Amino acid sequence: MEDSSSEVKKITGRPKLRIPTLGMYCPGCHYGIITRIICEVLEELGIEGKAIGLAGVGCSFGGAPMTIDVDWTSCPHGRAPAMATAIKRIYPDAMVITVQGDGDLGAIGLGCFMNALVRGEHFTTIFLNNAVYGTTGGQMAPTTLLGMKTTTTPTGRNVENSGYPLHIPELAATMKGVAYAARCSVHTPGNFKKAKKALRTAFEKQMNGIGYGIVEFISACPPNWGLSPLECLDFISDKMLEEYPLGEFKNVDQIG
Amino acid sequence: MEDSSSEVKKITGRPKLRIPTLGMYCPGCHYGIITRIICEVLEELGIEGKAIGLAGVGCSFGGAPMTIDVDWTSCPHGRAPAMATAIKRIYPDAMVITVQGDGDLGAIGLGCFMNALVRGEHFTTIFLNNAVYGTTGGQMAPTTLLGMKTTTTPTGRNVENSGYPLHIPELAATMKGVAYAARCSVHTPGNFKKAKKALRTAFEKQMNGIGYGIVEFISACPPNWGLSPLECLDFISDKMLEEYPLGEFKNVDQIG
Amino acid sequence: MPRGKIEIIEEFCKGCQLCVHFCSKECIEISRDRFSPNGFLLPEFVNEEACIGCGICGWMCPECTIDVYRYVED
Amino acid sequence: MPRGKIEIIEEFCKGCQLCVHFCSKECIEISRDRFSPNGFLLPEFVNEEACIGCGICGWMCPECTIDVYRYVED
Amino acid sequence: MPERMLISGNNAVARGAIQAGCKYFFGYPITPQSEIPEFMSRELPKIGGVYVQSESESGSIYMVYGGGLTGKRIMTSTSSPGLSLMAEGISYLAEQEISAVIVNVVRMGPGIGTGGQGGQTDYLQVTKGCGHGGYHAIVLAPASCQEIFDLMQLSFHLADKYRTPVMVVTDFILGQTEELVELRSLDFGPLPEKEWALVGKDNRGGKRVAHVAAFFSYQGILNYHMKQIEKYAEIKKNETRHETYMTEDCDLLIVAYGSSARIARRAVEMGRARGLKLGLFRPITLWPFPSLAMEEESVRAGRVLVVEDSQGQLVEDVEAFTKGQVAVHLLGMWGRHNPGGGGIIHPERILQEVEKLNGR
Amino acid sequence: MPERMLISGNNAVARGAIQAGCKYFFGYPITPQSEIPEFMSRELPKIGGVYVQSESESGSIYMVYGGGLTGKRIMTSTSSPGLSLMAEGISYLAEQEISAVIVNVVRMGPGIGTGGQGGQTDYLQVTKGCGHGGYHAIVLAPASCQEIFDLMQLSFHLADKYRTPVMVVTDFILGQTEELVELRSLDFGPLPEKEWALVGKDNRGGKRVAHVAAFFSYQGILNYHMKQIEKYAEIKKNETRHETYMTEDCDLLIVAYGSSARIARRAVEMGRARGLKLGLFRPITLWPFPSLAMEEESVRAGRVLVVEDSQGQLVEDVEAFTKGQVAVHLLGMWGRHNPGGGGIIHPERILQEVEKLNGR
Amino acid sequence: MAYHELMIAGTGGRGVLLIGRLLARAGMKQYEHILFFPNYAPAMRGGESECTVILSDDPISSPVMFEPSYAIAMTGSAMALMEKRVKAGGALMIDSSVTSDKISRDDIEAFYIPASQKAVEVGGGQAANMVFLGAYAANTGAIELDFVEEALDDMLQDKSKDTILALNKKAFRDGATLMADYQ
Amino acid sequence: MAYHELMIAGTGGRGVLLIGRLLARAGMKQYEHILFFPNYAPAMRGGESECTVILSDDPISSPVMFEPSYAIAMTGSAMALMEKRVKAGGALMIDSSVTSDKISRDDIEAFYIPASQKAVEVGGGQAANMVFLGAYAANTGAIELDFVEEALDDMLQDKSKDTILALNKKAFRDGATLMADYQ
Ligand SMILES: Cc1ncc(C[n+]2csc(CCOP(=O)(O)OP(=O)(O)O)c2C)c(N)n1
Ligand SMILES: Cc1ncc(C[n+]2csc(CCOP(=O)(O)OP(=O)(O)O)c2C)c(N)n1
Ligand code: SF4
Ligand code: SF4
Ligand code: SF4
Ligand code: SF4
Repeated sequence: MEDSSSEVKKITGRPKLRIPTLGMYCPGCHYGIITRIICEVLEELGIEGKAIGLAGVGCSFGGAPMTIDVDWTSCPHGRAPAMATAIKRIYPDAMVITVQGDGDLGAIGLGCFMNALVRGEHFTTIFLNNAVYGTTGGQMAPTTLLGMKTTTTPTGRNVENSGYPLHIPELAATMKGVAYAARCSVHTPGNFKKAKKALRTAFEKQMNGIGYGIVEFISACPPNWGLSPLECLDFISDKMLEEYPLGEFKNVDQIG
Repeated sequence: MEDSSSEVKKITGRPKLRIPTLGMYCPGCHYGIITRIICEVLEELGIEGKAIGLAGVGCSFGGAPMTIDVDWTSCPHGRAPAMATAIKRIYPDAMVITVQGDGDLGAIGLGCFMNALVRGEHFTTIFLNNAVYGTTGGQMAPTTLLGMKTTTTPTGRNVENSGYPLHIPELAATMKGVAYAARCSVHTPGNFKKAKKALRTAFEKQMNGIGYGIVEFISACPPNWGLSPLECLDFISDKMLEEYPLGEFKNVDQIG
Repeated sequence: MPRGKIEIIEEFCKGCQLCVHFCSKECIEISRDRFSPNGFLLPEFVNEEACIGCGICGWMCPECTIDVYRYVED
Repeated sequence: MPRGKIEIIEEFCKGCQLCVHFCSKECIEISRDRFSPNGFLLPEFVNEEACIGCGICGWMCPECTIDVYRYVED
Repeated sequence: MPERMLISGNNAVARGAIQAGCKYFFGYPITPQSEIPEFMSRELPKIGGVYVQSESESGSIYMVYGGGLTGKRIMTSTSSPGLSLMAEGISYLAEQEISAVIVNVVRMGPGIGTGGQGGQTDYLQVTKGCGHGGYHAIVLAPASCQEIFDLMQLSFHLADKYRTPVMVVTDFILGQTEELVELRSLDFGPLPEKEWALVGKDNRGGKRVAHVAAFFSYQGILNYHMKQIEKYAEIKKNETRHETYMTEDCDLLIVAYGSSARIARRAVEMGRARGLKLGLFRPITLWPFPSLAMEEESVRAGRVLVVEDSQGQLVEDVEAFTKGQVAVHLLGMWGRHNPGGGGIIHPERILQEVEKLNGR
Repeated sequence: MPERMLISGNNAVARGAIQAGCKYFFGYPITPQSEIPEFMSRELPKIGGVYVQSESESGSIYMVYGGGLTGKRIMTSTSSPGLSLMAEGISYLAEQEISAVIVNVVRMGPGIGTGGQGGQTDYLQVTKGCGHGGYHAIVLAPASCQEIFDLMQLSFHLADKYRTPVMVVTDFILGQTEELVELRSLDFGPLPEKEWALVGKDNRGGKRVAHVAAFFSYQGILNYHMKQIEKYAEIKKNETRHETYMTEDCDLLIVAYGSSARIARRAVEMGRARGLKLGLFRPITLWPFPSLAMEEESVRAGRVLVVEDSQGQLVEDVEAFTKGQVAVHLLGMWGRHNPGGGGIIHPERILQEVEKLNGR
Repeated sequence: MAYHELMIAGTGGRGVLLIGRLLARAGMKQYEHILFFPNYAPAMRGGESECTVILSDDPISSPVMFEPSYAIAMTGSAMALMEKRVKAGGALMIDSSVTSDKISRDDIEAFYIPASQKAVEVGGGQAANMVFLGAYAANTGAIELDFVEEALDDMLQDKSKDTILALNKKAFRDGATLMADYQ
Repeated sequence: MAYHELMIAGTGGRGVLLIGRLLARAGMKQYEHILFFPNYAPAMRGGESECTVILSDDPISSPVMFEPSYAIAMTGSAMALMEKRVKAGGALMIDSSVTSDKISRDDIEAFYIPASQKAVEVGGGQAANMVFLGAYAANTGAIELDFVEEALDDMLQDKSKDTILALNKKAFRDGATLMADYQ
């Protein structure tokens, strides 16, 4: 074995933009991995200095601003798109990025979100889909799988009471003002790489003034799924991806 | 000419459900014609006794309840779907009907509307698209045509500031919980007939417990379009129908 | 050719002239001097001979204020 | 075959074991008796020989608390 | 003798509502009240009721509005930011005279606040018009799990009796605290028929009802408001509630509601043990406020110490209602034990304040 | 000498804002204020500004929140039900100390209210916490088109000076009335830099700012509130404003704000002409309320008549602040001329009330 | 000191507010202080609508008044209403082409003007309001006719077609004439 | 009259609230009045978390107390905190497997229990809380061990697997033993 003095090259570690502090997420939460992706893509595109982040209410409310070293504000529950609208309209050159959970964007914020798309705003949304309300202790989200037990669907979500799981990027893709809409996951190294590429493309749509972009991240929530971090990985590949196919639903260089 | 004593048969007149009172709408407003359609279809299906109407904020806020002789409530701006949800959940046998304008449903109420669709509620929506905010004096609505001048788009609506016109039934058709979605108009006798049929079908989806139905009515707003009632008819056929094609976008006997 | 007639309940009329427009037989005209209490010029059934009682003016009247009759052939 | 090594900054570790799971060379194991200040069992880099410095454990660590190095062949 | 159960205040809210015959719940998760919708989602389906998870608190309140129009007993629960989102809806409920119960498990505000911490920062909002138009809602402020269970039953009765929204206000401490509760059923007497309920013409002999704003005629507005003014006078006359503890001979009257009243009561006990002449006045209805009773007790005691876990909101009313006749002191949120796991005003701290006032 | 123009109160709101350098407006139509967004949609693009028609008033307030974070001068306007929808947002603005101006052209409430009619029914809401958490916003109540134009300029200054939301409250009458306004530009002195503004790290030498709730640490909450309490004290000390008219020798003090104060002023004129010793006290800031000045004037006059076009909201504060030292009478909305085209309290009606009080 | 107050009442859509606003604009050329207050009906279109115009050389304190000294009633219901409110010694102007009723008070002057009829003759039923304004100006001398026409140009020029403008002016002038030979 | 008060402090996710709730449930079998108050940290997971349990035969007025007579600190930071608050003459129990610090006060008793370590031995790092509860019960006699196990059955039976249940009971008993031979 070579003595440790021999020369080494750093392959990876904490990204420059990842503030060295204990993350606010639970053990095994994928939000931490997504945080890394955001940091790396911002660095690679060299846009961290123009970035203004808006965190919705959810685990990323404090989680994102406290760990990613760019300008941030947290937002009232579901309202990040309205706040982003104003900021982008006032500073068209800024890179305006919202980070929202599936309850934040898909339930209370669905109207705010859809109206931003109707107006054809030009910011980028990172949509975190963990199929539950994490922060508040695992209640049903619009993205909860049919049959999935949560604290407000004790016998599992059913269509009669709660309808069907909500597919956000597919919905966004139907709106004329949207330039990019994709879904990805970070539950394997391969998907990690694809996710980075997707986010990069979404950011580029904004940088190049083409239009709105959204990337959904399928994300594990161990405590509220009642699974260990490792069991969560299987739940994602077996259950989540069945309901939520990965891929690009829209990718245009000219909206309309 | 025969003397008036000779026998006559009544072809049409004020529908039974049309309360004999001065309508609250402006001269030439199509809401009056749509009111007739609602009355006639309710009568023909014999469901007026089970009908509970909810009028959104807009010209139909008082207009519908004051002229159609069934149970009614008016609703806060954009919130009819939430109120209808509760009523239908509590009285599954009632015929629950919301009447909403394009600002009411398409702007302030878009989230409330979309969430009702996500939950897969079982009521019926009559969506009035006159491309403006009528009651408040002709401001831009999400449905305003590109280039159309309104009191808040003095130089005409443009994509940069206000995005693209919103197509509600097309949007609704993408949601799994929706059984019926169509667009019609009443600017000619022929379309009047088709509109009746569409509304009838939508009501039947609710009667037969199949699911949610929505019918959009293209409607003239003479004072806010700055056109005479007759000029409005041409505006509809020349401009409105170009952006808003008529027809059924979804018609299923089983949701999912 | 069926024959018909109409009755306009004037108190509810708003003078929008849709009835005039949609009557293919030109049976209805707007008066030059008769006003509703709100100051709208009133439509008048001026051409009974031509009326076929098709009902269209009735359906298209936003105020539902036209009764349409057809004479029963005997 | 490249060779590598990792360093785990323990104060930020939450013991989720993702690094253990994703290391295809089984270089990382969870300790039976070493706890983080918050009471999580700590992962340990137990198999340096096998490490190829692929970087995967580093990427997949939610806390970004693993530094991965590769030895420069000379 | 009814069963005694160890349940939290949030649990008591839900059980009290069901005890009162409420079978329809519309709500949205928010700390520290999520146990209420969670309980309802489990229990209501079992009794043929309906739990709908709204998309937001505004969704909740408009569902409550629609539900209330059916004439059934319905409710929602939320916490501070959620209550703000209900402001317009509550104003509509008041305007349309809809019977409904709204529970606010207060969290420290403003803004995002902190779900995981005590705080009584919504006094102004719940009593003075969180919504527009200057309406009033009855506001009940229980101080124990048992009282929560009992007042939930009362709240539905009052909502029906006066056709008004009723708010029940607790907080993090009361919502999370678990105590033994006697699951007793309370009867408050008969109520008027709801012939105004939307049930479809067929169920009303062909006669329809239409709930449209009274406001299309100018006269309508005035009639409406005159009626409300009378109604509010009625409520003040009949429903004002409060509780006193050891006030007979006290020379310092502590005024507090909800969890602070519980803590103050302990301070009174500890103080009395040390020979301090302390008494407690606890408003149970925050609106209508027991102003006359409080004025009396205050004047008798000669000195008042308001204890509230906020910046000083209740104290404004106490000053207004005591009309400058007595010195009114305040121990506000700065009395919290900080830093650390607390953020709570402890009984010991209240006694310190008393000693200070006593100049020791 | 600046130009004199015949403009409505709503128009004066918009022109005053632009005069103050506001280039960003986020709003939603609602009677009786739609002339404001309409004007902004015409004028702002001409000066390189931005008009965004939000999807709703909640949309507006969160856009204002985002806009405020950029450090620019931004505003929205609405009417009562719309203000209710802003409740949560305003609470966040206060928590995060965002400078913003919110105009409420009050319509008769509660519920849907009536856009096409006068009314001052939002006093409680605007002064006591339409949102949760017990924050305060500065509330200005102009009474003429000129004063609207001037106070709009002041409102932006105060918003920046204290990092707080400021509300300007008018109503149907003031919003629709057209008067000759001198388009003068007011200077209120220098203001602190906004180094907290979100502009991206590059524009701040690589140092970032992050606006996250202060509330993750318990200590944070207390520090936050202590700072607010100080700030509020500052504002009370510096910014309390009122106006008196003929109070020196009056034996009946009329207290009224906004349009009612205009009407009451006419009543004072007419009354004085008849030899009645009437005076007028007009609060210009509703929060902070000029309580001491009002107490003084009231005690001097000996009798108070509150005139407000509502169920009686301002009167509660007048009673509280006069501490039972003088008789406080109220002419509320029942003083409106009804039925008919009116729904307005006319000067003649106020005089009737005065005569009644004088026992004639 | 010159002072005129006028209240105009009718239904929405008939141009009640337009002539009020017009008179106020014209007044700027002749008076130190102007007040225009439009008081229109709730949400509903075609509802009652009224406005107040005050032209004065002294400051104007109240925007509203209970008893105007002069009123124009463009509909039957407005007439009934205004008859109750006009100050004793004041005047009320009525559209005799929409109502045949007469007022019963004898302590105020009444002018029955066939405004709508005249407007139709001029070629636009909607110009009845201008006929009234012309009649009012002629009757009270409160405002120079030319000032009104200039104000009309300022207000409508870029908004509406010249024909409309001309039509309105004609209706205005004819109104003045109607009043001139009124008995 | 029998009276016991206990404050348990640690970080979220370690089962601080669970044992508090468990003790309260068990207490029902032995006391007239029970109060359990969980005071957990804001939004953020893994934040500070503490709870109070009062077992008493008299009514309990306040749900909160500043100075508990007995406290359990499951983390290092919790120990620092609780050392400040425990009543003089009271006791503080500490997890010696997560911190090697010792308290400096000498007017309270301190018990250093290797709870986490023991839990791992038993087979579940998460059962450290049960070890503490066992130790507390053994040390104070505030509650019958059997009552706790019965309460545990009631609470977890249908929720979790028997193995988990058994593991928790073992941790609980071992905690009691740990205390027994504590010196
Ligand atoms: C107006 C309002 N309602 C409710 C809440 C409580 N709340 C905080 S986070 C949250 C849900 C977050 O779920 P999601 O968006 O899925 O994000 P996650 O926590 O799963 O990351 C809720 C309902 C709030 N803070 N504000
Ligand atoms: C919360 C709220 N915001 C705004 C309004 C004012 N308002 C009344 S109707 C209306 C728009 C109605 O437009 P639309 O829905 O298109 O119906 P229309 O009037 O065209 O029939 C608005 C904004 C209101 N009543 N409530
Ligand atoms: S609750 Fe779920 S989403 Fe939130 S931090 Fe924990 S694991 Fe992540
Ligand atoms: S404003 Fe438009 S929509 Fe409203 S009644 Fe008039 S014509 Fe109809
Ligand atoms: S269509 Fe009806 S309202 Fe219109 S003019 Fe004819 S009768 Fe009158
Ligand atoms: S992945 Fe990171 S946090 Fe998880 S155990 Fe490994 S080092 Fe610790």
